[in-house]
Amino acid sequence: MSDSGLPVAAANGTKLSKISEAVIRIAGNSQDGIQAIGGFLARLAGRSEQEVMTFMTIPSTISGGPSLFQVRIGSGEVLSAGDDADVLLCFYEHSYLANAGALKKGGIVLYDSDHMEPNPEWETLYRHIGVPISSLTIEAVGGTGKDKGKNIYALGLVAKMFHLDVPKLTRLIEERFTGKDPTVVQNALGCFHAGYGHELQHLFESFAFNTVDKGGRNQVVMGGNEAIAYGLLAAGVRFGAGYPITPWSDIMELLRRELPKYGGTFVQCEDEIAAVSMAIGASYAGRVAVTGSSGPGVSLKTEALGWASMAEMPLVIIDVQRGGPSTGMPTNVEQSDLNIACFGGHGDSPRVVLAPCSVEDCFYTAIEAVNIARKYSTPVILLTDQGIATRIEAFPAPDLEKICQDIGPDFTAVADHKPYDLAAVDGITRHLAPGTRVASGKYPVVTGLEHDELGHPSGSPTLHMLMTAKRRNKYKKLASELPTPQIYGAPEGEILLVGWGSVLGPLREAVQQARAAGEAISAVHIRHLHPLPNGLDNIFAGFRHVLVVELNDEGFYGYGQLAGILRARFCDPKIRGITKTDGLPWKVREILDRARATAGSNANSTLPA
Amino acid sequence: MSDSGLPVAAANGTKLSKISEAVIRIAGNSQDGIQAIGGFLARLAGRSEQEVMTFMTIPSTISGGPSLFQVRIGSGEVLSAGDDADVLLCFYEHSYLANAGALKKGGIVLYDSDHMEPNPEWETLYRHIGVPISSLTIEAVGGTGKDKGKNIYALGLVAKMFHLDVPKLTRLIEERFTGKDPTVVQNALGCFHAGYGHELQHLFESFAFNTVDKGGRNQVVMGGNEAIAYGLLAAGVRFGAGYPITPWSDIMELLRRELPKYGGTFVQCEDEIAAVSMAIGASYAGRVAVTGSSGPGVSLKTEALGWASMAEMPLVIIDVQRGGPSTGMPTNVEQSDLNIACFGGHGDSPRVVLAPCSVEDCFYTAIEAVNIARKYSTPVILLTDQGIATRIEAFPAPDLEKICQDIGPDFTAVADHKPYDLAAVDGITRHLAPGTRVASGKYPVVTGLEHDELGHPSGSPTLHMLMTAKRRNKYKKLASELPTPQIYGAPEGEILLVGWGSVLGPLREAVQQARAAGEAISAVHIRHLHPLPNGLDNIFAGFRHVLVVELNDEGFYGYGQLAGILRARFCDPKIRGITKTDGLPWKVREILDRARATAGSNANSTLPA
Amino acid sequence: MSTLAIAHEALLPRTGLAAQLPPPPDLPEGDRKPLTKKETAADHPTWCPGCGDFSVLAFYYKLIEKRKIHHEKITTIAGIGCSSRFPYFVQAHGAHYIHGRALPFASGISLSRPDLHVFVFGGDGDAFSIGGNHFTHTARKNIKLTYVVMDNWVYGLTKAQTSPTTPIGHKSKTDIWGAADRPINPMKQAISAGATFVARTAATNPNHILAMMEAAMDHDGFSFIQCLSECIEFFPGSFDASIPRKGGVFNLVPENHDVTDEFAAYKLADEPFPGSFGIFYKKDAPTKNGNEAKIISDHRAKVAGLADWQILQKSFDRMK
Amino acid sequence: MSTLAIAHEALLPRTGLAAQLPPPPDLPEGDRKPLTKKETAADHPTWCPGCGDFSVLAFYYKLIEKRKIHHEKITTIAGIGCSSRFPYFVQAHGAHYIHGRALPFASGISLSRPDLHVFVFGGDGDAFSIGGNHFTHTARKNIKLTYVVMDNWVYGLTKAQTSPTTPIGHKSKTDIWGAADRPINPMKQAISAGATFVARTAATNPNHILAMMEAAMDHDGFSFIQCLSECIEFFPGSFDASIPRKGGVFNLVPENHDVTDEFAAYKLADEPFPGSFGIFYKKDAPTKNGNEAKIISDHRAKVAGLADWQILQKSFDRMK
Ligand SMILES: Cc1ncc(C[n+]2csc(CCOP(=O)(O)OP(=O)(O)O)c2C)c(N)n1
Ligand SMILES: Cc1ncc(C[n+]2csc(CCOP(=O)(O)OP(=O)(O)O)c2C)c(N)n1
Ligand code: SF4
Ligand code: SF4
Ligand SMILES: [Mg+2]
Ligand SMILES: [Mg+2]
Repeated sequence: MSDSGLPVAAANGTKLSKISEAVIRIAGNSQDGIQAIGGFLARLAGRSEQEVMTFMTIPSTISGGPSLFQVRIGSGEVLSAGDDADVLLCFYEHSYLANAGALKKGGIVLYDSDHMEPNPEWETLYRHIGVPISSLTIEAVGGTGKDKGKNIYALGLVAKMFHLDVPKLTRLIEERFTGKDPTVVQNALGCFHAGYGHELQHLFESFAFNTVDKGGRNQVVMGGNEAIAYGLLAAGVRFGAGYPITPWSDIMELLRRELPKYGGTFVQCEDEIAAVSMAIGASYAGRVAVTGSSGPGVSLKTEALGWASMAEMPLVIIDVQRGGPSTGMPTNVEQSDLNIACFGGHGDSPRVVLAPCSVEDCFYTAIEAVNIARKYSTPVILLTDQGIATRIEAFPAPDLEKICQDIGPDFTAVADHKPYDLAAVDGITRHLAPGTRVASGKYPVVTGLEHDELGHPSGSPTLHMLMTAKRRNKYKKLASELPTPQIYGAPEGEILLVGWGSVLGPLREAVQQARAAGEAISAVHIRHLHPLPNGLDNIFAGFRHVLVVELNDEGFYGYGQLAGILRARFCDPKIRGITKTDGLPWKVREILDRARATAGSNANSTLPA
Repeated sequence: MSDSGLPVAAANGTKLSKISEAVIRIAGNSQDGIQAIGGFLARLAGRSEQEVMTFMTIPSTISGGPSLFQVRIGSGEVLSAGDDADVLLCFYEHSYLANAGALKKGGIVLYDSDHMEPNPEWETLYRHIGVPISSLTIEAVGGTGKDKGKNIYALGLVAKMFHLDVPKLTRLIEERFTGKDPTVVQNALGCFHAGYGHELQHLFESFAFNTVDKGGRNQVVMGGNEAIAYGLLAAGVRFGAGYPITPWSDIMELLRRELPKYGGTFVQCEDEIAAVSMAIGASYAGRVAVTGSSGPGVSLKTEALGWASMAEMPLVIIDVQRGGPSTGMPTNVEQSDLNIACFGGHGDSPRVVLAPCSVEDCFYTAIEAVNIARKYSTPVILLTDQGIATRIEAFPAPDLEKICQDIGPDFTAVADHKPYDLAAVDGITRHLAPGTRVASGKYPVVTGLEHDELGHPSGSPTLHMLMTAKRRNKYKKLASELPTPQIYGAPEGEILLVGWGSVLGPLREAVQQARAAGEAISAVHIRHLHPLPNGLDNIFAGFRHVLVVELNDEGFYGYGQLAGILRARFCDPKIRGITKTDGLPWKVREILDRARATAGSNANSTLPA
Repeated sequence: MSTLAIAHEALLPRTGLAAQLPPPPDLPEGDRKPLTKKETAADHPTWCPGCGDFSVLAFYYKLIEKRKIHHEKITTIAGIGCSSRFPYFVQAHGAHYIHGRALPFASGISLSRPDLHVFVFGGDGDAFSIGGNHFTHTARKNIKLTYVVMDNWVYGLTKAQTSPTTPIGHKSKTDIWGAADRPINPMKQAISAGATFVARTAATNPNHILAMMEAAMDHDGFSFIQCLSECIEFFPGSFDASIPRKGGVFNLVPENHDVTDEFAAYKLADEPFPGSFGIFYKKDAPTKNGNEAKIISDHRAKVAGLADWQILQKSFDRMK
Repeated sequence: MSTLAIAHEALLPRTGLAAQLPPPPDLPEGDRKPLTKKETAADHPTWCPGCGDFSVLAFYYKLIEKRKIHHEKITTIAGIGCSSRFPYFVQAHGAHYIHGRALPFASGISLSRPDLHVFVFGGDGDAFSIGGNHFTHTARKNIKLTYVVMDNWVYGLTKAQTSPTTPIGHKSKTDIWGAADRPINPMKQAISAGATFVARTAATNPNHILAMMEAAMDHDGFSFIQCLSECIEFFPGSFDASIPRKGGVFNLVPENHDVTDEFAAYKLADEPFPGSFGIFYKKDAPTKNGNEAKIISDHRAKVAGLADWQILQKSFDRMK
């Protein structure tokens, strides 16, 4: 909680501190509606021109278990969900024990005194505020004996503690339950007001966010999976096919629900192979289609992906990465699919790989993926991860009228057509959608066999060489058109941190913290992973250490997957890896500690004999 | 044809030259039994203590088409099938036109004058000898009007030209047709003797191989796919499962046929996923099993492979590489599956990759693969290629009594067992075969979820880190036990050629030629590709250029797949790639030309901006 | 976190790509004539002389001619196998996909392009071994397309391995002592999976092939034809018992057979070889295409009059 | 080309690894007692309270006890899904494999280890969606193992998507307006694919489950049990019509039903829900296990008395 002003006396006499941000961690069981509390806080931030970022864990078994939701709200920029919490709201003993460690020294434990007592040893470490949340909730809703609604009651407590905007919050509660039985809204509001009205014992301090005025910034609040799905809709995608798997399923469920409004269809297939094949078929039929999966499902799609690479068929494949290998850690974050994304499948089968860095970026990257697929006639893999997928952020509402595009096929008849024209001026293959008439009467075939310019099979050694080069060179053209990534911090210094995907926020926060402490640390974040944009070598040249921060394993030789790609390309031993595989997002502190340690160690120490 | 003595007068008055080796190229259609001629010549070489290497092409459509078979026989070491032929035996005009270019200047064209006439412009370039092979064959077999047997007739002609050992050849012919209708043998022998007896017009020169005495070296002659299959049998593999695909099918067909003799089974499954799963199930049941495929089928196996990596289940997966991507060039050679072999599948799923370098090595590498799989509880990918698969070589017969091993499971009851024991002294997971009694009553589960030491699921971040490290570190142990590859040529010099798989022979021949010409070129060949053996950096240190010669594409950044791995590991820009994708094996000349050109160019030229 | 600095805007070539296509040529419109074999034939087939597949191809040309289908409205899709080389031999939009997955690929076309005829050709391995599950699910979902399986009881392209329809006892490269596994019954598979048009024909009976293809094409839903097509190279004589000129019998489905009776169809499917030829089962049932069209029209009604971006705007407004 | 310089010999740890195993402990032999639930139960099931799967597990324990199966002789195999968590809850050798592929994995065990009982458990998605083709081929090959599909008409583990058995109209996360695709009929699928033991039971009828599991286990070949098992979380009430205490009917297969009559079985499979419970089809037919054993014994007879290396030597001698 960054204080940003002098304490002011609050109405009830306790100290009122103005703050610029706060990290609130909510811990309970998966049935407790913990995510709803976090959701309301995030939405409220969105409506208050604040920034917000959340982090949650999901129990991996269906019968539930301990669950937590952390939300960080800030008047300024919010780059991560926060290393440590200012406030821990906990419902049970186990929630308290497991999460107190994540609380700042002097932080506040707001607990349900019906279910737990503070640990006496921790009384000096944290400020404890007990409220019999369960029983007061039961009382508030009229004594049905059920504590359903205790999350909303707790939200009231939090609202009071942080002087949150009550009219906005009640609006949010009302909106959330519209369409349901009116008693539901009533009960919810009842719980909220009861919580808000509760006199917090020991509340020696309360907080109020600095007011923000971003000129009436109009924000939307959503999670990464939603942002991808809506980005695809904005991009004009009207067909998708998939098979359920966590955490990809959200995207397919949303598309399945929304596409019909746009005249589109999403098909749940019998398996991932059918799904990617159906999407490719639909792409061939004229309009870029989408498929996606996580973990095991991605492996299953590689054969078909190779066909799309060979036949040069546009396609968007979403990979919401989770902990691997195999079934692995389905509800944890990991970035260990970069290799399969770039190189998965037999043979040399080039494709594009993009990784969004934030929820907002999920929206725009989905559009970019569609457009690259179209422009370069190629499969594009959008590599997101469980961290972004389940993270909520607020971002400026896009200008949809300007952004939404129509990518329907053009059926204008042509005189003649060779999809795999070796002499194509831009070197790029173009397909005709079936339905298009060819005056010459010579129709193309799309194929996974090596082929001539019309798509007919050929065993000619020369043709295989020429076509392999054709398939590869278009990506060089793409690379030359990509922007060089921006540098966070100075363009020269001691350590350059390199990251991709969900690592961006913590990476930037690490740079801010380090630079504030006088350390010459900068960062660069790569969104276009395959092909890489040009200009990275110039950036790397400005630093003594280039440390690639990834959520994957260090492998046989001591570096992660992106580090391997960068080392191979630039052959610079100062490029080294910082990796971890605990299934959790990077903390800012972890990044800095590891970076300092690695830079301090012999620059060649990861090179084995 | 390396002459190795002075011309001697032959019996019939023509010049007789003693030779140390010869390259004979046979061209016709796929129905002509061309491979049989080559096969007899190879077998004869095997029985004559000679070395031999063959090269063949296969039409990619079933209805056949032009086909060629090249055989190089030598009294000394034979490292490749030969860049150019000494003799071209051709049956048709198209065979002649397509293959004359592969003949040395002054080489001999032995042709079927029933079907073609020499090109007058080439009369000065090559020595032409026409024989009405088809009609003389029909005559020889008694005028049935069919020219079946003309290959054997032609073999007779070749036998005469090279003063081959007639008794040995007739024995081979007899052996080949035993079990068939006796008239078959009679006809074959009739054709052979007719050919042998034919007075070769213009036969101004005939040849005889220098005699070899390798102390009665006992050789076997076979192709690479056979050698792998027999290696697996020798290693004790008794269960396999697969699905047909070219060129892998040979291996499964041989195992299917042979395994029952050893009490084993090979199952043809409904697809590659079922095949790898069944093999894994059988491995789990106690004895390392095998599966395999080529191209598309390998992509399909990656999900299950990831399970084997996670569950740490021993398994041997054969990948007979062919031209990719997708269906690609099914009957051509390529080495473009190295990336999928090392990194295929989602998540960090470590495994071992081995690539044999010769037919003989196929036999031994298959055994090594089984033993590594057992010792390290890991999937092992044996990465061979279409070049080795369809190549025939002679090699010293192995001492089977010594080599054959029994790898049946040990069912001795144990007190207690934790397969994923984090404290295992050697750090390696060990499974109990089902059927083994555990006195504690606590039985293990094998699983693809992240797990505790007994194999039960766990979402613990620490455990995921520890288990990931456990899964990875055993390969470091393996790496430390691998021999450092030997250097061909001097340990220091200008250029070090690096190769893998079927490239070894041409690479060594290139070194021999270059060194004979005074160039400081050496070579190293890597059989253990993942993990790499230690010590390569020391070898590389001795050279100004390290050029990795591979049959795959140069990719976005200008180097092949092994080059990428080596560059990533050693971060040395002098490691560069020499690649090609024409679907044909390397010629010695190509390697040297490309190596000189690459070394001559700016050492950093492949590094993009 | 603000990520707008990433300049997404610059990355969007929002104008579309249509402008890059060549200008529409001057084509004669109006009455277009039926396509002749010359116009529909493309590459010369690479099949072995005598292969049954030739006849299937010939009658596909015939169908196109007879039914006056235009070049550009035909999509010929296949997996991998000898039979699956089909698309190269037809002068029309076509795709040669991967082994066993032609049906989902074709379904992607069918479900997004109601204006096209979607024909899928393949072999018994492609259809019932690696592709078996797609067969079941395409059938149960009743996706509108025609699937002709050229069943030759063997793997042709990979040279003589046992296929899922190889009869017990037949010697193949993977069962040199004779196949032992019970083969699949493709007709039973189709019927039990819920296929709504199930027919059986043979490459040796051209008129019958044509009749079956026509009926299949006219069926609104998934139509499946098992077409016996001899592999002269690796299983010669396989279907002699069904060829009258070789002493066999080509029995038509009995006239009194009720094609809407699933059990009667299942019984027909149980007959020993050579069995009956014709339509075993045919039923009108909702198609996936129709179901999805209905879902779409229900949803479109709710957003009538709105541009796509306005529909999306409504969703975004709910996320404020 | 000589490649012996590569020193293969050095790379072969030919002694085997048995020596590295711990020494055999002192175990009491002789009469082993039936295993109690306490001895067969492992991890506490992670299923939702009220999930139908608990009852299937309980009667698997019972089966093990009743039939006196020893710990080490049981292999419990599963794919992925709620139901597929089964192996963790059983104190015996077990494997939790990948989604949809439990059958081929289990077949690998069955075909190489005739001494083991191979039980496979899974859900409707695992069995009939992604795993549908393996189901067909394991059935037609008649591989000896018992497969219990805990059909809950929904995807449980991934939280409420449509499954291949979801009835039309049911609202799921992927069909919020109600499922439209016709579901698969698992019984018809099994029968038409050639399964030799096909039975139907329900988690709500414990004695019946046990009876079916016993009969399945005793069947020499592929035995399949469809077991209705309610997903209390995502499809509560799905099977009420089959539960007498909820006003439903649990009809047993009619006494006069001939279990060897494929058509009668197919007709039973066609009954509307809740249909009948019991054994629909059961037939003695050659198993893949038996066929392969025969092939092996034929071949072994030809090499009788030879050590493995001598058999191999004969092959090598032919390649000289
Ligand atoms: C994934 C994959 N596995 C295997 C193959 C090899 N393959 C090509 S065609 C074929 C089977 C051909 O049999 P069928 O489908 O009956 O067609 P036919 O050649 O008999 O017409 C196989 C196994 C492949 N191309 N891809
Ligand atoms: C290849 C792959 N695709 C998808 C998944 C995700 N997944 C896990 S279980 C499951 C389906 C579960 O349904 P069912 O088999 O009916 O079992 P239930 O949970 O209902 O018992 C899916 C789709 C996966 N693990 N692997
Ligand atoms: S191999 Fe058989 S199926 Fe293939 S083309 Fe030849 S005859 Fe036809
Ligand atoms: S989600 Fe359904 S199937 Fe899964 S454990 Fe809960 S009740 Fe059982
Ligand atoms: Mg076939
Ligand atoms: Mg289910």
